[in-house]
Amino acid sequence: MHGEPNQLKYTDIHNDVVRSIVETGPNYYIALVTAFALTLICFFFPWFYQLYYGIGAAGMNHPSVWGTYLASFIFWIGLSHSGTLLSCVLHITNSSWRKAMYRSAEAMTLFSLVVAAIMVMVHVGRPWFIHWAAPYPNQMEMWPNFRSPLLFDVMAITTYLTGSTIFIYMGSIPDFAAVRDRTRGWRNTMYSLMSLGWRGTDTEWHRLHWAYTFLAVLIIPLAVSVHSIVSWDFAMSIVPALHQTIFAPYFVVGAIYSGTAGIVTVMFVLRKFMDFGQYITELHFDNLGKLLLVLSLLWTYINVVEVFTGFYSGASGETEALNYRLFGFYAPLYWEMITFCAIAPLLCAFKSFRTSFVPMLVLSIAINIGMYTERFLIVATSLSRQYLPDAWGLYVPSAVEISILLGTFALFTTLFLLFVKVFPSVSMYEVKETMESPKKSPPAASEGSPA
Amino acid sequence: MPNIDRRDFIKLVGAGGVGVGAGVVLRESIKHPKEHLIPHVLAPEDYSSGVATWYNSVCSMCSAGCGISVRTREGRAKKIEGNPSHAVNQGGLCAVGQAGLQVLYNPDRLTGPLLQSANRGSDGFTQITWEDGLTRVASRLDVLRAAGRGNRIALLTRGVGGHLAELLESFAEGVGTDQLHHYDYDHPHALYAANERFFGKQHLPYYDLSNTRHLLSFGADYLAGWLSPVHHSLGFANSRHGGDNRGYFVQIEPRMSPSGAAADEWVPAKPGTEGILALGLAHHIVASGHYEGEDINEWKDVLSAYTLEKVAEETDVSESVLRRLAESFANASPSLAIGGDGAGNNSNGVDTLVAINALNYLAGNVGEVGGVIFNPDPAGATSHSRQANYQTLAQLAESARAGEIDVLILNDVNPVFTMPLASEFKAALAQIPFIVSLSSFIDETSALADVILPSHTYLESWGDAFPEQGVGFSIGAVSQPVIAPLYNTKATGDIVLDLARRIGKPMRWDSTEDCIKDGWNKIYQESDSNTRTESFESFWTALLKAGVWGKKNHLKTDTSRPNANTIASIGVDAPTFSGDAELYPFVLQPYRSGMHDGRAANLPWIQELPDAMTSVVYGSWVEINPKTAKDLGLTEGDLVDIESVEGAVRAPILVYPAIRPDVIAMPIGQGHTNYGRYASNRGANPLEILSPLVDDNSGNVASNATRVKIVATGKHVEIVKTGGKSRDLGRDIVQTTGGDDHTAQTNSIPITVIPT
Amino acid sequence: MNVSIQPALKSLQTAALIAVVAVVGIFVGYFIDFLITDNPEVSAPEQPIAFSHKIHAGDNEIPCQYCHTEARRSPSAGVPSVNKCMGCHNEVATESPLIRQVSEYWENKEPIPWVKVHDLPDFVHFTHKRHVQAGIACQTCHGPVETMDKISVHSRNNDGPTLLASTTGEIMNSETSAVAATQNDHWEMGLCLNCHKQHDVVDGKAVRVDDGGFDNGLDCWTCHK
Amino acid sequence: MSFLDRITEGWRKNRKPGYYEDFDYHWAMTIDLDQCSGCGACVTACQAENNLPIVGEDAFTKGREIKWLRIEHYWEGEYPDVKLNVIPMMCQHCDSAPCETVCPVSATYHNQDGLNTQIYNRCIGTRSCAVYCPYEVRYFNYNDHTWESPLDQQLNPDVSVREKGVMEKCTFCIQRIRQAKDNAKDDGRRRVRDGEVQPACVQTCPSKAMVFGDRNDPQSQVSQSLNDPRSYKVLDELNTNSSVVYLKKVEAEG
Repeated sequence: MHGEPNQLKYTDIHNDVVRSIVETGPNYYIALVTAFALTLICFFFPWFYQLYYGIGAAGMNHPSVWGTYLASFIFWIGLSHSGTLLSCVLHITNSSWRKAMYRSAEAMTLFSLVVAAIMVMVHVGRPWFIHWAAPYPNQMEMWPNFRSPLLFDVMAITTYLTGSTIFIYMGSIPDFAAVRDRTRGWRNTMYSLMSLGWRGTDTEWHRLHWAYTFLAVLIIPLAVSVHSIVSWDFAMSIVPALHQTIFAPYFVVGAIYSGTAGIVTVMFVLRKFMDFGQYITELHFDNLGKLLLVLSLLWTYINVVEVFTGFYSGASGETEALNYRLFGFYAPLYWEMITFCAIAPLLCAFKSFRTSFVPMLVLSIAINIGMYTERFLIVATSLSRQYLPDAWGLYVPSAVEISILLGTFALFTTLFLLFVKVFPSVSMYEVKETMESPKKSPPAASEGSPA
Repeated sequence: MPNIDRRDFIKLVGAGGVGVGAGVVLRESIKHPKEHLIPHVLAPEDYSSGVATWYNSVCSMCSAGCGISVRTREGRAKKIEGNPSHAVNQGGLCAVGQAGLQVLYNPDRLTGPLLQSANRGSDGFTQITWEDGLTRVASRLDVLRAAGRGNRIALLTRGVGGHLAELLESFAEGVGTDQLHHYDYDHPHALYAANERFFGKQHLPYYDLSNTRHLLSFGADYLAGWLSPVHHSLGFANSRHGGDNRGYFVQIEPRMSPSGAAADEWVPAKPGTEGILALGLAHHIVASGHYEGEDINEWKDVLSAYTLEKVAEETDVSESVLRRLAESFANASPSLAIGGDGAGNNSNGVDTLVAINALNYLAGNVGEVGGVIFNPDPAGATSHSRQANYQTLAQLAESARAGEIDVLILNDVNPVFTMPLASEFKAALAQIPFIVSLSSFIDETSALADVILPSHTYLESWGDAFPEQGVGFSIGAVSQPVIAPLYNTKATGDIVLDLARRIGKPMRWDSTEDCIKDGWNKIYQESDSNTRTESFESFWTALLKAGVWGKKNHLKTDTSRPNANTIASIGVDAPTFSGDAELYPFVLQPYRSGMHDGRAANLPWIQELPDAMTSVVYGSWVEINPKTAKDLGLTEGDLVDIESVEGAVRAPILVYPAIRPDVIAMPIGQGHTNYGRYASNRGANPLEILSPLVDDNSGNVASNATRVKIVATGKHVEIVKTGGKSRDLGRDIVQTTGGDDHTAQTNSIPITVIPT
Repeated sequence: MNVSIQPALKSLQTAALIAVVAVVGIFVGYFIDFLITDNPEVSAPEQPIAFSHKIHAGDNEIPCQYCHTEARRSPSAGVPSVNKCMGCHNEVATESPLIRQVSEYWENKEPIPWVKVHDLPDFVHFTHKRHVQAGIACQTCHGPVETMDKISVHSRNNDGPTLLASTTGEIMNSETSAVAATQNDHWEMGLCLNCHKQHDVVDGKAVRVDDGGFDNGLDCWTCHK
Repeated sequence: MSFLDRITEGWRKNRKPGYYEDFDYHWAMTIDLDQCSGCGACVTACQAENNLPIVGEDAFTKGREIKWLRIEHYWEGEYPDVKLNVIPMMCQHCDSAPCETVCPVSATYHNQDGLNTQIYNRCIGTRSCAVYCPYEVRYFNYNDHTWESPLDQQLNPDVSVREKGVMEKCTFCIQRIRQAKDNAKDDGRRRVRDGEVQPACVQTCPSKAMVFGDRNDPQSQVSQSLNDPRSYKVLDELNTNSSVVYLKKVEAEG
């Protein structure tokens, strides 16, 4: 390891980051090709089969008409949360430790959202007509149904996707410029275009900071609303155990929780394989560990409340749904979720745990498995135990569904692997801000301005 | 503008070309494919494309004879509905009746005559021409007839009523055989025998459910299969709608049937003791002074043995329940007791049904509105005298084995499926040198034929029906073709007429239509000349249009009194069962499910119709009491062998809350081995393992008298059913109200009441 | 150090041009196909017998419903039976080669396999009966069939409010008739909706109003069921 | 009508009781559970009339049957005091239907006859309506269904055959309702007579347990039946304002 970050020179940062973009070892290609092949085999081929055959390729039935596709959708939306949201909150609160990791966190947001949007396409029965959910004038004189929570969802996700894209792009402009200045050939052309002619003048810096902060403030309520709206897809129904006021905060907390865990995973990977040891340090893991602890307590609290409300309601539908979730067919999954998401994160109370990388990685993966289970349970248990007992059913995912679920991870990985070769995955200029200014020898002009 | 060099130019041209090509392909691909508009050459008179035409006809899916209206569009039958003006069903129709369309459009239908060119029972059927087929059959028949050995020809047909029965009769006469048998598995032989013994009439009377206030049903599943289920449903509904006089329905049977579920009270008496129970009630009625007839002493004598204590012990029904039932039955007016199915299919079946007749007599229900009403003689022929019971078929098999049958003609009948294995019927058929089948389908029996001359379905051919269980007065209906024949098939009647011509014994009709018309001409001639239409042709047109004909000739005053001998002969023995009670602890009750006797199993709609009680589709199951299941350590879906002395069938367990612990039940209908793609190799046929225990009084097999044991196989299958959890969990989904509430009901919906 | 975006843009010009050309090409191809196949001369499918509506409905002024008798009493307008053709052509133009073809079909008792020109998707349940009875001229949707030798999908009618032969044979114009000729080429939902919004049924006839409202067949189940 | 007006109209429609009194019809059905024997004739009638697919055994095993009308079974008590209560369950055509609000493309909405519509060709298959429906009477086409020739010749030409990815449900036999309206217009009548239109299930019911008609007409059979003291709605506590009303089963004393 190269030691503490403040012993780094500005040049080192540039070199490290540009190297990570320009120099591509065979390992990267192996990883990329593998990920892409897996995406094709696990995601696209089953999906094409499903398009041809119908949703029947999945395991859904009557009455469990929703399945893992929707669970995956919520999961990826949830994963998307921490990225931009966390980045915004930390930006506004001026937490300097965020700066090394926020770029990859935001990328995670972006790609999770993309995957989530694709999951919507996978989920619906006739994706070739999905554009009907968008409001546009047409000869049929038909508009979408503005009362539908699903339509809110479409709107919210599109907005969030747009916001996140602008946010990550804007934050990267100075870094693009930096890369532009250190590359030539087609890369130079590309980064010239992407940096939009950034020169690093004071005015530009001023405007960037202003706009960046403005966007950050704007995105926080947006992010909260997106997952609230996702929760409304369920909470606005009258299905027992779904029709609950607590659902919006539950989903938001769950989203941030799983997203934070996701960041831990991604940071570990970056640190390990991209050689970013100087930038992503124990400090980051320590802080994220604290955050995980707080979120897990919040999440547990909401779960306890949910169980209590169901128990206390005395309504046959609610108690049966609760009983089914806790002790029914899917009960092992429920207790797995409790173990992973409520009990295991308590380890974060120990500093020694928070600052050790591999245990944190294991924990973060466990949390996300638990959180996926949570989403699956929300969909599966509630739908199979509704009002009319004679219409109760059972839902077990099919091979196609499981394959597509795994394929989404491959898809995400592919996108992320492409990302790290295009975007500087650590924000150079912001990392520099956290460093002490070099007093004696300011960087030569040829090294460029702080950008 | 950038400098475009040669290379760039080629790139541009290439891109443009690909783009244009893609555009053309795109537009071509979204175009609609070419379709044709095929007009008529000569449009039929009543045809209008896009407008439905309705034809009235008669349902032939069972023997109830419901009137149907068939909706046709562009010359294709689209939907079968009940004929609202037909007195039997008044617009209603059961599931099987509606699925008749799938008999017509069944993908497994035979499209032309077939000749078995390989071994019998194999798939070696080859297409032949009608000429070829008819010649082959006629030559065989002709040889026998000419040699005066016509009796070596046997005819076995599905129960056919009306003038078609006459036609077959005439054919049998022509070829010189008396071996003409109509065969329906569920023909109520016991009921005929009991009525003959008690009332002196071998007829089915009309059971007036509609007006009765108290119904005791001994095993008769009157809503789902017994005699005329649709008509009984109407009567049931009408009785239920009586406001203050709402009818009270009691079902006495060991396994709850749909009628039992619909009843107000279900009494699980021991199997086979229904008659004893009836006599117990009769005893109480006589003993408590409810009956005051002249022959009271004779009744007292014959019933003395049936005290309530003794009956309670034998039937496993508590004395208080018996007393209450007897009291309410005697006090309600009118009341009605019916018996059949389960109660009639025991070793003491006829005695049981006689006891039930006696109960009706003692309660004063005979010949009364809301009781047992005698139908006038049907206007057309009925087939009962020709109906083959188990003994007749066993006899036929015996003759076949003895080499006394040379030719067997089968018409749409499947005894190989419905006869117990113990009868060795299938093996007997193998001894017959030449078998010809007129079925529309290959089934287990016609698969054994040498020649198959496929007949039309009932929707393509002429026929008529005079439902015998009737409505209390004379009724009849003509079955007319509603669609031009789909395939190269012929009407049964026409095939028979053709054969008769070929063997030099032409009948007096040219065609089936001719025969039916001729028959109706007689009815027309016999009708009251004051009220009838001016010509037969106008009568005929009106008949086809209305789809039904009726004559108000109620037999109101007829009160058949049993004589002293009849009374003295009343008595029900304890039922006997085949198989040792120790080794075979359970009594098997094969019951009729939605598939009728199995003939509807090849209709996908019926396969996909969830069972009325269990919501099972596509398969067989074994119903078993929860307690028994627990004792045996079995749960739903456990595959078991049901073993009787005669053999075993394999089916999964279904825990059924409403069945006696000492009884298990299986639905009839599945277990076909060769009956088209929808029925073959699906489920099990419980009839196979029945013991050939015959009730001598009816000559029919006592199908509820076989003892079995359950042998677990250790395997487990998923029973395919539509329901989830069949418990309400206090959610008040089906709400009920006490006896008082319903009396306030005044806005009852009028249902056409059949005048009696 | 050049930080301007211009050089990068320049170097991309060729690639961008290729992309633009390809995309434009798709539109061009689509349009070319449209031009070729949507020309009435081409798009009108070859019929088994070269029947001319111009001769029958135009020159000889035979009312539409003389042959398409079902139109006023059935959802489908119906194609006349071969018998109907022979009804006249037993006497009329019996020697014409085309009529010979017809009588050949008649003698063989074979139907004439006409090719369908106007087609609605299977999920649209249009009824001729109601529209004909409301006094809407056939030409409103089918275009000036009486001028066509060959029926084509694209019965473009760009002549403005033309005189329309009504279903009963009398002539009415767009002022008196409820419905003006449509200029909409495509039988798409918008075409139906436009008309339904602008018209109401008074005494069984379609009458032009400003806002037909929801009652007037704007319920989706009017056509889709 | 301005955009705003349309929105307010939409709100009014969902809020105001008796909204449908302004219109010609408000279709409703009553089912007398005291007369229903659960025989299943209605199930087959529905299947025949509405082109419901023959899904096959596999689909049943997976729970993918399509039965717009099904019979639900509820056992009560244990042997020997055991009872079976059956109830036909189909789309209740709720006036405050949860499914209508959730469809993002308005493929299901309430029409002016008080019917809960389902427009197959508009449906994109989110299946959310099926989740929102407390009666679970919406059925999804998990794949394209085929009718083995010549079974396809039975298909009702007045009803669309649904493709994969589309939700479907009971329509109260809208094709029959429209046909009846059409006939009324032919006869120069403004209204359909009571009893002139019957959905396939009502028509075929052997025990005449079902009554269908116009609730706006106080003289109609169904209006009278709705006033029966035994009438109740399933899951009424959810305030769905359903148009299918059941009459309680009577538990008489022997």
